[in-house]
Amino acid sequence: MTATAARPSALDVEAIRADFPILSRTVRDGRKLVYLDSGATSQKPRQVLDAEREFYEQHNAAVHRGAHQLAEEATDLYEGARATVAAFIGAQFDEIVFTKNATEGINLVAYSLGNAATAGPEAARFAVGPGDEIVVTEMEHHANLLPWQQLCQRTGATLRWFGLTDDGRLDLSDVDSVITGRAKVVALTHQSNALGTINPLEVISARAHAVGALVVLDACQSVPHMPVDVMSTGADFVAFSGHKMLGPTGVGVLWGRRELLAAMPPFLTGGSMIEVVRMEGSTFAPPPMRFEAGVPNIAQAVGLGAAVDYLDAVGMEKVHAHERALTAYALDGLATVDGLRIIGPPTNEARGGAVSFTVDGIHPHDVGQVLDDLGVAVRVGHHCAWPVMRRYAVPATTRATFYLYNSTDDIDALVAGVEQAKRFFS
Amino acid sequence: MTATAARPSALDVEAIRADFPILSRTVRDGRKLVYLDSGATSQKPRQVLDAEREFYEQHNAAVHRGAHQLAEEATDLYEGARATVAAFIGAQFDEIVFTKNATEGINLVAYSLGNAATAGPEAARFAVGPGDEIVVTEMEHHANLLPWQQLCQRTGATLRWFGLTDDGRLDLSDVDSVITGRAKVVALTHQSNALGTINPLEVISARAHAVGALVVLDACQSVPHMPVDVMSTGADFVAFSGHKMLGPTGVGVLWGRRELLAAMPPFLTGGSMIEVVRMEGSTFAPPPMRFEAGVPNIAQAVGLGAAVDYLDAVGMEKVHAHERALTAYALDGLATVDGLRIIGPPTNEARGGAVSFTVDGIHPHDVGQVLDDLGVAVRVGHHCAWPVMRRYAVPATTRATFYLYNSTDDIDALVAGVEQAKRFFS
Amino acid sequence: MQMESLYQEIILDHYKHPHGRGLRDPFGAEVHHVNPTCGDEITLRVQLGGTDAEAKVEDVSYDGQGCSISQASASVLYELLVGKTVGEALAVSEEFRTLMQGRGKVEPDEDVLEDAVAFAGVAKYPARVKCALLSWMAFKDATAQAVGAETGGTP
Amino acid sequence: MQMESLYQEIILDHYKHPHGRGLRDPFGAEVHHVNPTCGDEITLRVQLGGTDAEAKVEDVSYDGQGCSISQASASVLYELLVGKTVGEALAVSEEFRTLMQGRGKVEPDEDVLEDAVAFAGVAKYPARVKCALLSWMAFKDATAQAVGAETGGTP
Ligand SMILES: Cc1ncc(COP(=O)(O)O)c(C=O)c1O
Ligand SMILES: Cc1ncc(COP(=O)(O)O)c(C=O)c1O
Repeated sequence: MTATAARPSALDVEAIRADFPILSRTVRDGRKLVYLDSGATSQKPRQVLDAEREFYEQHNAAVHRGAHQLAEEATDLYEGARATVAAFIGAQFDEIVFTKNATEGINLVAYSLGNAATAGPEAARFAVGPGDEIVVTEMEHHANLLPWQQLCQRTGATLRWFGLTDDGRLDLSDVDSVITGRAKVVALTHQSNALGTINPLEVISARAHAVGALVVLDACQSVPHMPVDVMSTGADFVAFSGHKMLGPTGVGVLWGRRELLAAMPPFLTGGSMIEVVRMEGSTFAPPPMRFEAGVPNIAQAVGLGAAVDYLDAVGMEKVHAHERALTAYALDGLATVDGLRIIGPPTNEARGGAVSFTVDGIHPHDVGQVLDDLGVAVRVGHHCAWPVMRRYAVPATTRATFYLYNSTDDIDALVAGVEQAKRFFS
Repeated sequence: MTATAARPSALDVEAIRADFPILSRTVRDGRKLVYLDSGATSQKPRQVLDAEREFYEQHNAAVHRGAHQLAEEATDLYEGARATVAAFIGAQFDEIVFTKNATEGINLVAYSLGNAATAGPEAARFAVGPGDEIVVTEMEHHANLLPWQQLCQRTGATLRWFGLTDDGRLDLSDVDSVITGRAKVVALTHQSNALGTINPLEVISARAHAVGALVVLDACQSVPHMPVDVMSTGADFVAFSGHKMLGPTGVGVLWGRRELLAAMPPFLTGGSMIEVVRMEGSTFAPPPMRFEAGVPNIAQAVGLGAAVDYLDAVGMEKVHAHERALTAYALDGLATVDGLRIIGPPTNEARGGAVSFTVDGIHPHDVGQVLDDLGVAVRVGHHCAWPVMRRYAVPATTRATFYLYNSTDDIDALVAGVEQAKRFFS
Repeated sequence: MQMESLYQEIILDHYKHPHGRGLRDPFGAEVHHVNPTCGDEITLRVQLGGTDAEAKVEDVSYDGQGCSISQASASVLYELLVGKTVGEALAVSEEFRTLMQGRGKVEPDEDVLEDAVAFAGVAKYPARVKCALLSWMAFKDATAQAVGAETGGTP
Repeated sequence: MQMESLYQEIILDHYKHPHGRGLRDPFGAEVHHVNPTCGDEITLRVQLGGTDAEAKVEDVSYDGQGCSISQASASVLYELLVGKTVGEALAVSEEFRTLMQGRGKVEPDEDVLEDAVAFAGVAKYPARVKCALLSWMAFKDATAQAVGAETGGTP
């Protein structure tokens, strides 16, 4: 471990940590909390909690509906959050759909395509049926796998996928035979939550677009951790969750290219997404409203806007650099542990701060338990990416994930904890 | 207005109001806020905001996933909220599905039925197709109309509906010919958000069950305002929203009979709702998990639990009595205004606290604007029940809705405001 | 009352005594627009004297239901645009749209907007901006259709 | 460390030296159970000496992957239940389930549970309760199937 690794970046981690109330609590027998589970969900700074609370205490009303002052203010705050999120990822305002989480965003696309077959001539180009193919990868989170399995089941389309190499990368040796002319959708993750791998998007989206397929990007683990400009990802749709990027639970984002959203049939239907409603049939509002049925997660969107402001103020470049340094430090540290195997790219090349590993002779659950006892919160299990576990012939892994509030001390605690688990179970 | 009407109930409205920070703010030119738009969304007491904040500051983690202490605590709080909600409506713990709002809950049922055709033999009994009928009413909120219109469009089933009488009731003169042996679903509202009507559920659910149809109840305007025991509604599914019952935005509830939920195919798919996942296909967890894909709206569910605790402490019987008294007082007060027409039941019989009206010669938008200027927040428009407006040949209505924090003073302000609008536009 | 900044005398006048109301023949295009939040509707017809920007707006006729703002706005539109060239009329429409969406921060140009400056106060009430714009959006749409239809019809 | 209340010496012993592990013939029923949160799996077989409550549990054999808690729990199950009658075995299972789901507030009955009392500490770790119960649920399921299969097979 070099001196630069020990001071990984220009981020003032102490100052940042002071914004996160939960980081000063203790767990178990009065242990300091070492939170290395941000890949599952991030902690929230005071600024986000304050924004939500202020919304409720001063401006709470149903948006888009009332003519009274509170409704105006609530609408402004909600739509303001949309503008904030749009700017953050280089999108247009009306290309941002608020969902409840990334899972809903991906399901939205899958169901909208599924609905296209019966939604009239304008939607026909989106229809999916027998003979069509949907392409995913073996490293997808269940959220970007099951909606496509289900779409295939409903429509008779066929699911195909990219396999993985031994060092945790997509096997791109034969892109053209996986993405064929029958592909309608190519859905993949930007960064694997289980392996840490960052995928090369250009080669895949180039091929996808060449055959006329839509590209759906799961950005759950990229947008929170690095600057992402949706227009340069080559994707047609990008989904991510607010709770993984300092925002509240209960809010996610789906970005879609304007001309696609404008032509796609709705998914959830109900209030606020309509143009004209008659008992005999209804027409729908333009996006983004078309895809936001019912009273939305207003306070949560406002909270997410505050989270984006927080990340913007810190600077996504800096967040990314900090995490890269932490990841390098962690890979180095874990390499010193005998019998520890990294599941995923072993080097810091094209990889983010999700480090999965196994320890010879100790089940990940037991490793996690010892770590928990020491105050170190990691995740154990299949990380909602069960096919990855099968691919690497492990029942599960222990996974540490990093964020802007983590320091090298946290990683030292992790490495020491793994050593302790080894002693305990030896 | 009688003396009893002026002191409508045993509720200590002043003490209750003190729990709602927003009620002490002013609007426009320093006017006291008179909030009569709880039918759109309710305000939130400090207790709910505190519960959410405490969750984030002390226990925030992804539920059902981690082996660390925060994850345990978060899971306990989330599942505790489920138990609280279940007890509140007389349901079993595992019959409660958290959704993002009531709209999602109703869409869940509609999509799950739509998926049944391709979901294997166990689900076949739920399948909907050509020749089948879905029955709704002409007073449904768009949230309980469009999902069924769309299900019909996707599957070839036929939509039928109960019409309305001139005084705002369901026309039940010919129940058996509306709900025929072809009916698969009967979806209706417990209380109309546009008319205030409380529907007689027994006659409809008896007929529905006699022909083997499922009953879906939209309880958005009943569960927040009166004691509701789901088992005695005769419904098979009941949906409502947290934000209308003192809870946060971004959370709703779908209750379903256990044996139905257990046999129905999933709707949203992704993490946490699975049993086994393989690239080739997946199996699903039992309910309620089967219907909660992805990281859920954890803090919002916890907040809703706190809202239920708040309502329980006040007592739903008392809340209901208070609102009935306010409604009587409002109907009396509005009757004194010349040219004012109530849209909906004119008496306080089988009706809740949503009072819609028009004023001769003044568009509802203009009535609402004058009221807003006086600090009185009401809703104007079609209230997401456009067919109701057509039925009564009005472009829109002005609607006042009441909750436990409203007093007769608020209604006096409403009546005075309507008089002022008349003067202004005369 | 702040409300007087919204309900200017001119607006109330136009509301109570609308100009040009009622559907008339002949017309080059007819459109039907709806405000989905409140259910307000307008049917609007335009009759142009040709198909280029120099063509005259010969008539705008309309009917529908709506609040004072949307009704008055249609009446002012009729007064302002009939007799102008298509190019001028669309320029005025654009100016009006900018004013309405300016959240009260755009200075209205009285030379261009004439009576329509009375709507400046509406811009501060976001929920009402759509009311004010309903007829103007319908006009823009109808004009595009009328120009398109006549151009398309030319052999 | 609080953890020692979880990882009792007995548990670690059973984990390192599992009893009865490996799938054996003959068997009346075989089941496969999975813990969906962590992917742990068990295949478990039972061989009964008859179909009523008085019948003996002649063998329980199992294989699978899992953490120390789930592995040790299967081993203890083997020790405890083989040789008991079906009725007794199910009663012990029920007692164990009650202990596990008691959140650390149920006093274990050492006479009934013997070595399985060592799992009392697991009840305080909700995420691990499923690990401890995996083999017991599989046993209950397999036994029901074995009884059902044999009963169904009787003419
Ligand atoms: C009767 C009724 N049904 C359904 C809804 C939809 O609720 P939500 O928008 O919270 O999904 C509402 C409220 O908007 C309602 O009043
Ligand atoms: C890569 C990836 N995709 C999708 C998801 C699903 O996100 P959510 O559960 O917030 O919908 C997650 C996180 O759980 C993830 O890490």
